[in-house]
Amino acid sequence: MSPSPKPSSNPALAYGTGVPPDLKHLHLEMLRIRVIERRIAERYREQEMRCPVHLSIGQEAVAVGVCAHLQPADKVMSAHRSHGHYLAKGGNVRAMIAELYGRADGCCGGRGGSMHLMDRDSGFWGAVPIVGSTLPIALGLALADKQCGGNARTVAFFGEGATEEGVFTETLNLACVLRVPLLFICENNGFSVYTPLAPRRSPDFRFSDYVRSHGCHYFSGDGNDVEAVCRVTGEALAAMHADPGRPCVVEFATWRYYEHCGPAQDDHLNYRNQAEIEHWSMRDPLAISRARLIAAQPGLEAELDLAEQRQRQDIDAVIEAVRAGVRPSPETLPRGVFAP
Amino acid sequence: MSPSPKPSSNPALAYGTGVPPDLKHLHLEMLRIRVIERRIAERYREQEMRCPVHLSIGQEAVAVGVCAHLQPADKVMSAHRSHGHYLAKGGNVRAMIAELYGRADGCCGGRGGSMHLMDRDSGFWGAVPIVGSTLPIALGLALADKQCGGNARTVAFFGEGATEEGVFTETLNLACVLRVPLLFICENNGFSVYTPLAPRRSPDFRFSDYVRSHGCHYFSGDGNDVEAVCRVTGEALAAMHADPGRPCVVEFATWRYYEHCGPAQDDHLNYRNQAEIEHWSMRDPLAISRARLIAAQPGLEAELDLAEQRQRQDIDAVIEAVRAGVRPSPETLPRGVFAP
Amino acid sequence: MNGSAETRELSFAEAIRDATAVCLQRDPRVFVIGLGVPDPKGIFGTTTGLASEFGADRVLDAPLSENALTGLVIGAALGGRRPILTHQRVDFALLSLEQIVNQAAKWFYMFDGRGGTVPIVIRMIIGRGWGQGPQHAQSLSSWFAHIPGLKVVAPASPADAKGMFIASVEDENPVIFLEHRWLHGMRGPVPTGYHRTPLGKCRVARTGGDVTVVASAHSVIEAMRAADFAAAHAHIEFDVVDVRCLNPLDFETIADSVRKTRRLVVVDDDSRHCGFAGEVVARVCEAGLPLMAPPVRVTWPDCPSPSSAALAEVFYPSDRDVFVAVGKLVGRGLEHATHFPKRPGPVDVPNLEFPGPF
Amino acid sequence: MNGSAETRELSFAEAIRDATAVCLQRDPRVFVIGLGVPDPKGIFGTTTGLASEFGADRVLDAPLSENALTGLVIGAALGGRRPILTHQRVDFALLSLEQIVNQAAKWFYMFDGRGGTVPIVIRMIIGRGWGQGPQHAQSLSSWFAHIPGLKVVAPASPADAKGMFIASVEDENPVIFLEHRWLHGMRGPVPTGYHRTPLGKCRVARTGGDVTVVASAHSVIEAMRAADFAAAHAHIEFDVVDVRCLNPLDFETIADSVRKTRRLVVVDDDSRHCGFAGEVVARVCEAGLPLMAPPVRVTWPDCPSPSSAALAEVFYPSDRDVFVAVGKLVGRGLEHATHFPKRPGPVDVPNLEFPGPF
Ligand SMILES: Cc1ncc(C[n+]2csc(CCOP(=O)(O)OP(=O)(O)O)c2C)c(N)n1
Ligand SMILES: Cc1ncc(C[n+]2csc(CCOP(=O)(O)OP(=O)(O)O)c2C)c(N)n1
Ligand SMILES: [Mg+2]
Ligand SMILES: [Mg+2]
Repeated sequence: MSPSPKPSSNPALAYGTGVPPDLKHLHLEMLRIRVIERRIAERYREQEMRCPVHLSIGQEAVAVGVCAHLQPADKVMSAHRSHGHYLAKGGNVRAMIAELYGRADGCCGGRGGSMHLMDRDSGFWGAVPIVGSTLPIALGLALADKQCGGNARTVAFFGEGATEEGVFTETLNLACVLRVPLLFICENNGFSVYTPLAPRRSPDFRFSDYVRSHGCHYFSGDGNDVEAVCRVTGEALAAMHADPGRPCVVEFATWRYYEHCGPAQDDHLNYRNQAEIEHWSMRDPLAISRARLIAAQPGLEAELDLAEQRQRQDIDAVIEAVRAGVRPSPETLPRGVFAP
Repeated sequence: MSPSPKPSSNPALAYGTGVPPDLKHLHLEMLRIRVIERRIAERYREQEMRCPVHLSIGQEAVAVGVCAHLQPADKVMSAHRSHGHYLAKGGNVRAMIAELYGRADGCCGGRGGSMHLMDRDSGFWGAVPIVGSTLPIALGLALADKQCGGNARTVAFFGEGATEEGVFTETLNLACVLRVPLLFICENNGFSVYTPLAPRRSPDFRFSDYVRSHGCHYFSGDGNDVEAVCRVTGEALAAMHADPGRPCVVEFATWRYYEHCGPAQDDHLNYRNQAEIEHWSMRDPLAISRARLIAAQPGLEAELDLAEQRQRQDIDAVIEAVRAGVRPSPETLPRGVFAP
Repeated sequence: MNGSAETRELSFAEAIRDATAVCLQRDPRVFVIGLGVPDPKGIFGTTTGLASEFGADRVLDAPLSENALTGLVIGAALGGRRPILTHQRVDFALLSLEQIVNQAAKWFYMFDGRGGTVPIVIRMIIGRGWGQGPQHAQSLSSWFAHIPGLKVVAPASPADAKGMFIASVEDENPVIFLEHRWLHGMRGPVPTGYHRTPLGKCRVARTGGDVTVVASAHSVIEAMRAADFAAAHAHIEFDVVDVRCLNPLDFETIADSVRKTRRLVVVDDDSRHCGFAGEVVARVCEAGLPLMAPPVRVTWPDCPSPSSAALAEVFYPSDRDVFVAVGKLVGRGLEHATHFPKRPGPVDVPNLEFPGPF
Repeated sequence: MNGSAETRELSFAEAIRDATAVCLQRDPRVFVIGLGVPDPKGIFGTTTGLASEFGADRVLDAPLSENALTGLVIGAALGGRRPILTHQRVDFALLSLEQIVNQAAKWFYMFDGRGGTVPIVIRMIIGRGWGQGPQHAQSLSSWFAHIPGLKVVAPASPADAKGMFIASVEDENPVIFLEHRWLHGMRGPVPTGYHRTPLGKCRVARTGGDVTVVASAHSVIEAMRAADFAAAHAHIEFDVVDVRCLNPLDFETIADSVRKTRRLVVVDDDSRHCGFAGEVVARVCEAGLPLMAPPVRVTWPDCPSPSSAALAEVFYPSDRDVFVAVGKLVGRGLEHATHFPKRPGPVDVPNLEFPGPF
C-alpha cells in the first residue's frame, strides 16, 4: 500500500523523467489537492481565511498531469486560481494554508493571501491576481535560464480569459522571436468570472490558429482526464525538445465546479447552462481516474478511501497548526518596501 | 485636360461609388501628395517647421488607392505617418501645413504638429503618435456609427509595427465579437524606425493566419501599385458588404523612401540592405502609374508634367500664406484643458 | 443641485445603479460596457438588471481587454455616444493608462477643440478589505488628478454618488469615477429620478471652528466618525470638507475653512509620497493661509497594501487615527483616544454585513 | 562616491553609454533590451556601438510590445539577470504600467522577500523640445515616485548620469531612470571606469544663504542659470538642491537647506497638481520648518504640453521664471529681470546644436 503523500512532497514529481506516469500516483495527487481545497471551502465559512480564494476544484487534472513532467528545478508560475498548481508543483502546504490565514509563516508572510503564492524552493515562482500578468514574467524566467545555459523547464498556467489580454500575444511573439522555450498551459474552463465565451470571442475565433500563427506549437487535450493531460503534455515537451527554442501552448478543456471566487457552488445563478453543467458533472477528473483504477484493480477502492482519510487528517492537522500560529507583527509592516 | 486638383479637394473621392477608379486621377492625387511632402522635406531644413515629421513618400499608393473608395462622410484615422492619409481623404492642405508651422490656423491650432492631424470636415478623424493607439479609437467610431444605424465606412491606417502591440489583437477581437465593420489598413514597409522585421517577428509568423484566426477577413496586395490597392480594397469592401459586421484587415507591402522621421534619406546608415533598396527603388508607385498612363496614352506626359508644376505652385503658395500667418497667442495656452 | 427633491433610502451601490438607469433612460446615446456588467453579481450590485431593462445593445459584457476597451469608448464618444466603462478594480485600469492619459485626457485640448470632446465615464472601484492585498487595494487617485484634462470624482455618500454620476455622464470631459468598495453598502437618502450634483465643488460635510479636515470618498466616513467623537467627548469641532472632486479642485472652499479654523488635517486613502494630501497641504501653505500649527497628513504609509488583517490594521489609518491627529494638532482631547469606539467586527470589513470574499 | 577619480569630458548621453558599457563589462548578468537599442541612432547615442562590442545576445532590439517587455525583464531579473530596458519616450511606458506598478514595485514586498528581488533599470526619456507635443513631452516623475517600491532617479549632470546609472544597475530594486532629452547633449567631466553614485542622496549643486531652490533633472540647469544671474546681478545667493532621486527622497538635505535659508522655491518640469513639487512643499511645511514667506512652486501649468514653439515658450518655465520667483520671494532684485539673458536660439531647443527632429 502506498504511503499517504506528505503534504509538502509531490509524488508525481518522480515522473518528470520520461517514465510514463503512474495513474495511482496521479490520482492520489489530484485527490490531495481536492481534499485540501474542499477543506478550505468548508472552513472558509468560519471567516478566518480573510482573502479572496479561487478554488480549482474540477481542474486538478491539468495541474497534476502537467506537473508530473516537472522536476523541482523546473519553474511554474500561475495566476489567481493557483492552489492546484502550487500544490502539484510540490509547494509547501502549510505555508499556503498559513498564507490563506494571513499568518506570519504564510508563504508570503501573510502579505499576499490566496492570490499571491510563492515557493521557489519547490519551483513555484509565483502567482498574482492580475490576469495575464505572469505570462511575460514567466517568459523572462525562461529567458534567464536560456541565457545562463540552463535546461530547466518553465511553465505558465493561465485561464482562457488571459488570452484575451494584449499581453498574451506580445508574450507569445517575444517567445517566438527570442526563441525561448516557454510552455504555456491554458486551462479553458469556458468562463471569465460569470462571463461565457460568447461576448469575449467571435464564434469564428480559432485559438489553435491564433497560437500557431505566431510560430508557436499548439496542442490540446481533455483537461479532465489526467492521463490525457500527461500524454499531451509529454507530446508538447517532446515537440519542444525536437525543436529547441520553439515555445508551445497547450490548451486543456476543463470546468470549475465551484464559484469563480469563494467557497460555494453557484450554478443556481444560471450563468452556465444545464446541459453543460450535466456534461461536466459526469467528467469529474477524480471520478474518471478512480473509476479507471478500480476497474483495473478492484481491490484498490479501500486503499484510495484510506488515502483520502489520511489526506483529510493531514490537512486538518495543518489547519490546526496554522491557526495556532502567529500573525505578522505590526512592526514588520514597512519591512522590505525596498530590498536592501 | 483635367484641371489641377485644388489642394483642399480630393479628386479620387469621386470614385467612392463603385465606379472603377481612373488611373489618371489616382496618379495625380499621388503626385499631389508627393509634391507636397517633397516640398515639406525641402523646406524643413529652414527649421521653421519645428515638429517631428514622418514622410510617407513612397507609400502614397496605399493612401490614395484606399481613399478612392471613400466618401467625405466616411471616417479615417491614422498614426504618426499620416500626411498621405490626411491628404488623400481630402484634408485641408493649408491647415495641415499651418499645423507643421505651428500656426494658429493649423488643423490643431499648432498644438499638435505633424503627428497630430485632424480634419473632421473631410472625414479625417485624427492621427496621434502613439503606435497602435488609434486602432481601438477607430473601432469606437465605427461602433458609434453602427449603434446609430449609420452606414459610414471607418478605416484605420497603421504600420506593421502597430500589429506587435497587444492593443492590435484586442481591437481585432473586439471588432469581431461586437461585429463592427472596421477596415484595418496595414502598411507593411518592413521597418519600425530602423528595426527590420527579424527582431520583431519569428520567421514563422503568419500575419494572414493571425488575422483570420480572430474571425476577421484578410486581404493583401501590392502597396506600390495604386490600381492593385484600389482593386484589393474594393474586394475587401465587397467582402465586408457581403458579410455585414465582419471586420477586415488589408495588408499592403510598401517601402518608405525617406528616413523614419525627418526630411532626409538615410540609406547610407545601412540598416536596409542594398538588394531591398534597389528592388523598391524600381517600384516607385508614381513611376509605375506614370509609366502605365503614358504607355496607354503617350500624349499624357506633358499634361502630367504641367500638373506637377501647378501642384508645386499650389503648395508653394500655401506655404507662403502659412508663413505669413499668425502664431497661437500665449493667452490661448490654457484654453480647452477642459471642454465647456 | 438640479432635479428631484423627493428622496428614498438607497445604498451607494443602488444609487449608482439608479443613476445609470436614469442616464440610460434619458439619453439614448448612453451605453455601459465592461467585463461582468450584465452578470449575476452586476459589479457589486451597481448594474444589476440593467441589461434586461435596457437590452444587450446598451449594457454590454466584454472580454479581458482593458486597453482596447478604453480606446473603444473614446472612439464611441467621439462618434457621438456617451459610454460608461467599468473596471472592477482600479488596478486593472493600469492596463489602459495609455488611452486614458495620452488620448482621452488630451483629445479636446491637443486638437484645439477640432477633434471634439470625449464624454466618457470610467468607473474604477478602489478600496480595501477582506484581504484584497497589494494588487487589489490601491487608490491611484492622485495619479488621475495629476493629468490635465481628466475630471476625477470620488463621492462619499449615496446622494453624491447618484448626483455626481449623472453629472459625470453629462460632462463633456472624460471623468474618472472612483468608488470606494466600502461605500457600496452604505445607505442614505437619495433623490429620486433625475438628480445632478455639479462636479468641481467641495461639500462641507460638517461645520466646526477648531480644525479643517479635508477628505474624500471613504476617508470622509472616517473623518465624520472622528468628528462625532471629538465633538461629543473632547469638545473639538471639525469642519469636514468632502473634496468629492479631486480635479478640478475647489480650493476656495478648503481655503475658506482653513481661514476660519487655522488648522489643517488632510485624510487620504492613498500612499503619502506625491499623493493628493500633499497637494492640499502645498496649496494651503503656498497661499500663505495663517496656520496655528504645521498641517498634518493622515495617509497610508509608503508601502504596498498587505493582505493579512493583522497588517491591514496598521496599514490603514482609522477614524481613531484622525481623531488622534486632530487632538495632537489642537493640543487637547488626546486623553479620550483610549475610549475611541472600535468599529464592530474585524478590521478588514466596513461592517458585519460585508460579504467577502471580494 | 565609489570608483575612479580620473575624469574625462563627456556628454550626458555618452556618460550613459559609458556606464552601460561598464556594467556590461563587469557583470555578465547585465543585458540591455528595447526597440532601437542596437540601431544606428542608438537611443540618442546612449547605446551606440554596444551591440557590436558586447554581442546581440546582450544588446537586444525588440518589437513594439512595451507591456510584455517589462514583464520579460522582471522575470529575467527574478531568474538572476540584471536587465536594462529602454523606452525612447516616457509616454510609451504608459503601456507597461501594470507590470511596473503591480509587479516590479511590489514583488519583493508582497512575497515578504521570498519572491526575490527585481533588479531592473527602466530608462525613460522625458523632456520637451522641437515640437514634441502633447504625447511626447510628459514627465510623470511624480507618478513613479508615488509608487512604493520604485526608485526614481533623475540626474542632472553627466557625472551623475554615469554614477547613478551604475548604482541603478547594481541596485536590487526596480529603478526608473529618467533622462531629460535636453540633458543628453550637455557635457561635463565624468569619472572614467567604474564610478558609482549612491541613490537616495540629494546633491547640493550650489551653496548660498538667501533661498533654497529644489530641482531635479533639467530644472537644475534652469535653477543654476538663475542662480548665476542672481548672484552676479542681484546679490541673491541660492542654495540649489539637486534632488537626483525622487524616491527615496533625501528630505534631510532639503530641510537643512531650508533651515538655513528659510525660503523655498521648488522647480519641477511637470504639471503642478499632485506633482512632486507639491510633495516637497508639503514636507517642508509639515515639518514646521520656519519660513519667511510662503513657499513657491515653479512648474508647468496644468495643461497638456503644446507643440507650437509659440505656446511652448509660455508653457515651460524658464531660468528667468526661476529668477523672478526667487526675486519675488526674497523681495528684491526683480528690477534685473528685464536684462536676464535669453538662451541663444529658438525656445524649443536646448542649444543651437540640438538636431531635431526628434
Ligand atoms: C487585468 C485584470 N482584469 C480583470 C480581472 C478580474 N478577474 C479576476 S479572475 C478573472 C477571470 C479570468 O478568467 P480566466 O483567465 O479564464 O481564469 P479562470 O477564472 O476561469 O480560471 C477576472 C476577469 C483581473 N484580475 N485582472
Ligand atoms: C507605443 C509606442 N512605442 C514606440 C514609439 C516610437 N515609434 C514611433 S514610430 C515607430 C515605428 C512604428 O513602425 P510602423 O508601425 O511599422 O510604422 P512606420 O513608421 O513604418 O510607418 C516607433 C517605434 C511610439 N510612437 N509609440
Ligand atoms: Mg476561464
Ligand atoms: Mg513599418
